Amino acid sequence: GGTTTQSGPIKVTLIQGLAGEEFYETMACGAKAKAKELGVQLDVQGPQKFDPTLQTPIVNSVIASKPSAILIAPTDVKALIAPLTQAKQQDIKIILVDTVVDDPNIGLSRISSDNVKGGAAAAKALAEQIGDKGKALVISTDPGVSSVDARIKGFEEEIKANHPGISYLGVQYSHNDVSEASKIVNAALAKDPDLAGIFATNLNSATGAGSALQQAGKLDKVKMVGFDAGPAQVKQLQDGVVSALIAQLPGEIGAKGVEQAVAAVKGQPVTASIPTDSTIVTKQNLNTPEIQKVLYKAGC
Amino acid sequence: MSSAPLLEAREIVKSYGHVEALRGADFSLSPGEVVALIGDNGAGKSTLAKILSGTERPDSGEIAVDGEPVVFGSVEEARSAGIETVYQDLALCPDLSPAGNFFLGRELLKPGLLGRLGWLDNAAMRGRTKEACERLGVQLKSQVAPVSTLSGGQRQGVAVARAVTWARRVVFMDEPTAALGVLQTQRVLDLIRGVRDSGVAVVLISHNMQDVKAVSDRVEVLRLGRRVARFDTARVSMEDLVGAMTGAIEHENDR
Amino acid sequence: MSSAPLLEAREIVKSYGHVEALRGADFSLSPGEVVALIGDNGAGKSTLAKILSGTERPDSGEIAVDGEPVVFGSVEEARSAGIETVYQDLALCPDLSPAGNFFLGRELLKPGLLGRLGWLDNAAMRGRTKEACERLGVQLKSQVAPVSTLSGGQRQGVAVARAVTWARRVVFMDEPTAALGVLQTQRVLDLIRGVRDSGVAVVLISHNMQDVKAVSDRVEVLRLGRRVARFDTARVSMEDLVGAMTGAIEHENDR
Amino acid sequence: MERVRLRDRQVVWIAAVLAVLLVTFSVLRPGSFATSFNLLNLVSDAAILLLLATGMTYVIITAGIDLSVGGVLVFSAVAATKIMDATGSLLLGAATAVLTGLAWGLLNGVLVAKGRIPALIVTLGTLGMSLGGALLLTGGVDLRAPGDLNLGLGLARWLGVPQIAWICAAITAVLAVALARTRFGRHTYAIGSNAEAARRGGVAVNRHLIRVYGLAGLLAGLAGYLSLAKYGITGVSAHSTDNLQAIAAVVIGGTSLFGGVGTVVGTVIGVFIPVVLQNGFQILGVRPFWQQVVVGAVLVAAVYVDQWQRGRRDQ
Amino acid sequence: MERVRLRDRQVVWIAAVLAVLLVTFSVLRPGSFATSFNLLNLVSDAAILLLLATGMTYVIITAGIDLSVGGVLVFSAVAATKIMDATGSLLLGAATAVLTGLAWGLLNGVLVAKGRIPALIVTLGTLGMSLGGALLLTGGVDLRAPGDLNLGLGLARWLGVPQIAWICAAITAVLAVALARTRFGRHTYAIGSNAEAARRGGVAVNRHLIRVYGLAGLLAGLAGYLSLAKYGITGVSAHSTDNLQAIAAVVIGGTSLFGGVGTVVGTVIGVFIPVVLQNGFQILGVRPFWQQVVVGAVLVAAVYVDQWQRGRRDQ
Ligand SMILES: Nc1ncnc2c1ncn2[C@@H]1O[C@H](COP(=O)(O)OP(=O)(O)OP(=O)(O)O)[C@@H](O)[C@H]1O
Ligand SMILES: Nc1ncnc2c1ncn2[C@@H]1O[C@H](COP(=O)(O)OP(=O)(O)OP(=O)(O)O)[C@@H](O)[C@H]1O
Ligand SMILES: [Mg+2]
Ligand SMILES: [Mg+2]
Repeated sequence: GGTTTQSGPIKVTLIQGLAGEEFYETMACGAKAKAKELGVQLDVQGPQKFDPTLQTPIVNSVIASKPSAILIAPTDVKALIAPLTQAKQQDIKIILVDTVVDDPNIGLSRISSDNVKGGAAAAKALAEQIGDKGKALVISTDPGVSSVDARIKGFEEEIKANHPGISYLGVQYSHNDVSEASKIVNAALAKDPDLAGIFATNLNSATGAGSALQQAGKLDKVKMVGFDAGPAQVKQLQDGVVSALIAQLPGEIGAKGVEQAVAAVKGQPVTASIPTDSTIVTKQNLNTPEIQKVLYKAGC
Repeated sequence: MSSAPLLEAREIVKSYGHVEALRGADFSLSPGEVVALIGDNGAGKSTLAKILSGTERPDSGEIAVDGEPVVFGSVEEARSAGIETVYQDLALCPDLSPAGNFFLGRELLKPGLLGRLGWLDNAAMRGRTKEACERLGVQLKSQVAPVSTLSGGQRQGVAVARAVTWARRVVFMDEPTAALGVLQTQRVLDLIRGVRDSGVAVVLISHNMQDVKAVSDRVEVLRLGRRVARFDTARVSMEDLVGAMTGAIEHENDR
Repeated sequence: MSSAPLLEAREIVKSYGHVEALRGADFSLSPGEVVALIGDNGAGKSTLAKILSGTERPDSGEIAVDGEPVVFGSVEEARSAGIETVYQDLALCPDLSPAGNFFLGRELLKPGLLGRLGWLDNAAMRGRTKEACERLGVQLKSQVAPVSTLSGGQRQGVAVARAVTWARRVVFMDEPTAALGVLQTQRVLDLIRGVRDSGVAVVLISHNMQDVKAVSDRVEVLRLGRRVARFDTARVSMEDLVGAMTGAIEHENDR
Repeated sequence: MERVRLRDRQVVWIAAVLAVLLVTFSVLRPGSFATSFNLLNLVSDAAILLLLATGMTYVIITAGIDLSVGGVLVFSAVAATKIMDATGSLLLGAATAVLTGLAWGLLNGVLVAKGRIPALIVTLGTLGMSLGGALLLTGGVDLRAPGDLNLGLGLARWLGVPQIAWICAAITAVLAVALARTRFGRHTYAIGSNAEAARRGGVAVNRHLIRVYGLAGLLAGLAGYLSLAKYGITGVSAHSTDNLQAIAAVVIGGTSLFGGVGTVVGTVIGVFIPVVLQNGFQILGVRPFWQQVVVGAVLVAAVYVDQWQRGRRDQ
Repeated sequence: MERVRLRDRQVVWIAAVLAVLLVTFSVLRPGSFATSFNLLNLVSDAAILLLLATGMTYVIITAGIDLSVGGVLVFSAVAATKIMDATGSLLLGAATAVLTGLAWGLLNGVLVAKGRIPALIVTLGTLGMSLGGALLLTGGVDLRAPGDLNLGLGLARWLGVPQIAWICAAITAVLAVALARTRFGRHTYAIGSNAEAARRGGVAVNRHLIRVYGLAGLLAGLAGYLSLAKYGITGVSAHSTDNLQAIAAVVIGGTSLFGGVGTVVGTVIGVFIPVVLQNGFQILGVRPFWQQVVVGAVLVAAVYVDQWQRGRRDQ
């Protein structure tokens, strides 16, 4: 794309990976706040599933509405290349947030969180909670959701590499349904009464699993690590349902994304790659200012 | 015709899309008489019966009960005017038992609190259904089997018994004996006389001229959606009836 | 009875759950005759007709065509033996047009390549359906309206016309005139004679004794799932027929 | 008309399938499957779905369908949470959930009965509306239930069985009896069997349909409240398959999608068959993907056994 | 029996609803909505769903239903990818996808027709089996299509319109004509209208049902291949709502879930109405949650307009 400065109001559209999820909603909040600050117009769109076949039509519609820039969390590294190339051809600036695509020519700036690392952090946190030994189970949403798969991958690799004392029971899929997650944990407890730890890769899995543990009176015996740090998850942490959370920085990603987008539209220099980290949140460190900063915001 | 008609229809028009089922049909019925409504296939008899029993609404035309104009917005309204109907397609719920159909919309409830809660008195309903059907000579082998398993005649028996039981002023019978056996047909004809004698007027739609002659007091003839003739049964010949139905004779102008 | 029967059934038993519809029924039909199958409501006439036309399978018993034992596994098999049926419940597809029903399973295709691809020749089918119905005196106001919008008699006309057109050896007619007008009934009776004269045997199930007397050569009587009597129509009185149906007379032992 | 007929005898058959499953798993894993711990969990996991499926049974018997249950559940839970957060009263929350559910249900009913719009479209529409509405109310962020609801009703037990399970069981039992024994139930069957005949028979078809959909909505609202108590969270993204699960349970239980036949007892069994399968296979250690395959296959087989017992129909 | 009857005139009405939507959006956003770029995208987004919905139209006209389409699509895409990876032949891949889809469809058909198991259960079962099977084959990880498929067929255009859209349009057109004009179509209507009457009329009901489900499966398989070409991945988690989307399109298009009536033309319109709505609202910048609400409401309204035009039925 060119670097011509644009006249008229700058219009930026954020395309989430999944509408209505705390991570992406927090990202939208961060982006909105920044957009307001910079005086640009921000629209938010997102598919109802983390799914390239649903996201692609949205990208196409957004292109048709001719924004100056698109912030997008691509739901697939390959599938989104074609529609984003179309966007690029229409001289729309593209900033990748959270996830990326395989084509290095797409995305003037990439502000990514590393889910593999996040998964590894979860493994470390869980290992610490259960004293590096015992049986550990992963509960995920659906197979094939790349961001969550990456978390599982990081988790598995870390356990296999560095925690030989933990016997890994594998993944069960809850289809993002709380009662399904609850059923899974119930069956797991029936099968392995000595279950030591659970990594729940998203909120609904943690909720269902937590409910099952609570019903079984096993909250203190089975430790759970959750992912993301929205208000609901923090409450779970405070209630002792989960013992640790892996927090990414969605709000910051959103804000930085808008910054970069505006810079790109104005023809100012952009930063090609901005990695963001994940943080382990526990009951102990919850109230420290650094941690308070990374917690996701409840709506905006 | 003397005496204020119990039920009267004037200039009823009803079209279904391009098909004009009724093109200004008239009809009248006096208290306590049996009127046969006859006509060729597709003449509009069933349509007229449906309109007069509140199942269908006419496009135009007037209906009067006891000389008062009425509009039947629903079956309920016709029923509360005391009108019951045996439909040609019977209108039974195939998955319900004979008793379930017999008492449909008028279920008997248990006495007391249970009844207040809507508790059905199935035993009583079965008993009364059995009785009513047997009065017509229709034997039901099972009281709980759904009506979809009954023979054609048994189904018709249930439908006839139902209408006759509930009618207070008029009962329309659209080919009530079409599927009935000889004995059962005889019983239905007897029943029609009995019903008439108890003060309920009967409209009999039938293709069977013997039956019409045997049981009716008057005959009204529909042809192509219009009434074309009316006769006193006692004074009409079979040939006249057939002639009027097929269009060989037109009588209506004499009214 | 002399001459090898065209269709014969022996000791047919059929139960539906607890209901014994047929308890060892016999039946026989010679080539070129019209046999009336009569009986009370629920006697098992329709069930027997369904079994002999391949729609239902008997629990036990034997069926023979031209003296050869056969098992009708499907309607197709009975049809290929030349047997067609007018069912009491008509068995029409309510959403198809009269022509669609008339030619159901035997659709006419366009000539040439299109036809090979299964392309329907709707115009031809409509034409022939109209013709066949009019031969019975049944007028269809629209050729494309689905049969669910037809009057009861019009539907029956379509069903009768269909069976008669396709039958090669036997046609079962289960109360074919129940919904028909006087004229149409007369036409059907004429048609039955015509069919018989063209060499196709007819089984007429009817509750109308006039019709039975008028058209049949022989009468077989079912009662409670068994054949209880057989008569030559010419030599039987109305009283005998009614007596046999109602159980006042038992004849079967004379065979 | 092909109508599958459901006789009491036939509910027995599908119950037998369930019994066989229970026995098989118990024999294979006596120490894990057939424990009171596990069986109680089964019941408690199935309880809330049971409410949805019971409402769905009524709807399907009228030859309708309700795809909106999951959305209505979530919306009711969100509304209840908002009210409880504002007033602090759990009872008001419960009332809100039930009434909100009822309102959505009545909307469905009115559109189906008076608008004569196919139930599938109506409830697909209200599914989108209620889910979207819930997301609007929450901004897409899950709300937490008040702690005293989650720790109170959510954990309370009577005789060792969770109160939530008791509540669901009691309501299901009442509705099972109501369907089989009352005028309301009779009219439900009549409408599904032949709506025109029911209308001609004097059943107030429209009013009844509105009530049936209202009932289904009300139950979904209550399910929302109970789910809030049990899981402590509104679960805005967690109920997208509730409708199919409930419909499947109803159909497994022998209710025909064409209306007119069905029982709540069948539905109860239909709820438990997939739950037991899933639980059993997980305890057996079947891999998750294989679980999906096998559950699918067993489901078909289970219904086949039932169907086959209903009499081999002629070809 | 309440049966909604579909006359040609009535397809015109739902088409009018679509036209009104198109005009409204064009007026509101002439520079964005009514551009050839956007309209082409609409067509291309709808193309693959069109295949599924066309197959579903046949199935629903027989009074059946097919919930398995999404699973079959994914399974076929996975199988095709495996074959293409092994052989390098795109053509073999296409054949594999189509044949795999056909096989699943035939399985559905046999279970429905011969097993007399309700179609909902059968296809719910095969949905689980095919999805589980696809996951087993892939280990739960999305496979990527060969680059020359994704960049070839996936991007190719004729006259400016994506080849994939041409293919889908051509197949839909052929099947629309086949349904309306051939014996195969006639038998499809007959079975849905009254299966018993069709059987008595000598239609080979079982064989025909197997073919219809086979056709739906085949189309799902082809859709899997085209989706592979278009998106470059098998999308193992991406197709769980395909079945409802397809069913909704069919019903919006005026096909009755009770069978016997319907047209492919209606289905085509039914596919486009939600797609246009979504696209239009996205271009208007309506927030996603509001979109859900509004799309739901407009859907109901659209069908209501159609229904209402079919004549206000008496109460
Ligand atoms: N729902 C409908 N839709 C369209 N046309 C209809 C409908 N009902 C009836 N008709 C048409 O109206 C005309 C009169 O029908 P109706 O049923 O009243 O005749 P009928 O006199 O009862 O005949 P039959 O003696 O055969 O029962 C027929 O031509 C029929 O096709
Ligand atoms: N599908 C079925 N399921 C259960 N019972 C049936 C079924 N079909 C028929 N029956 C029973 O079998 C008996 C005989 O029925 P069938 O229809 O053969 O009588 P029919 O002689 O034709 O009587 P009608 O003159 O009334 O038509 C009846 O008692 C009926 O209830
Ligand atoms: Mg009539
Ligand atoms: Mg009979």
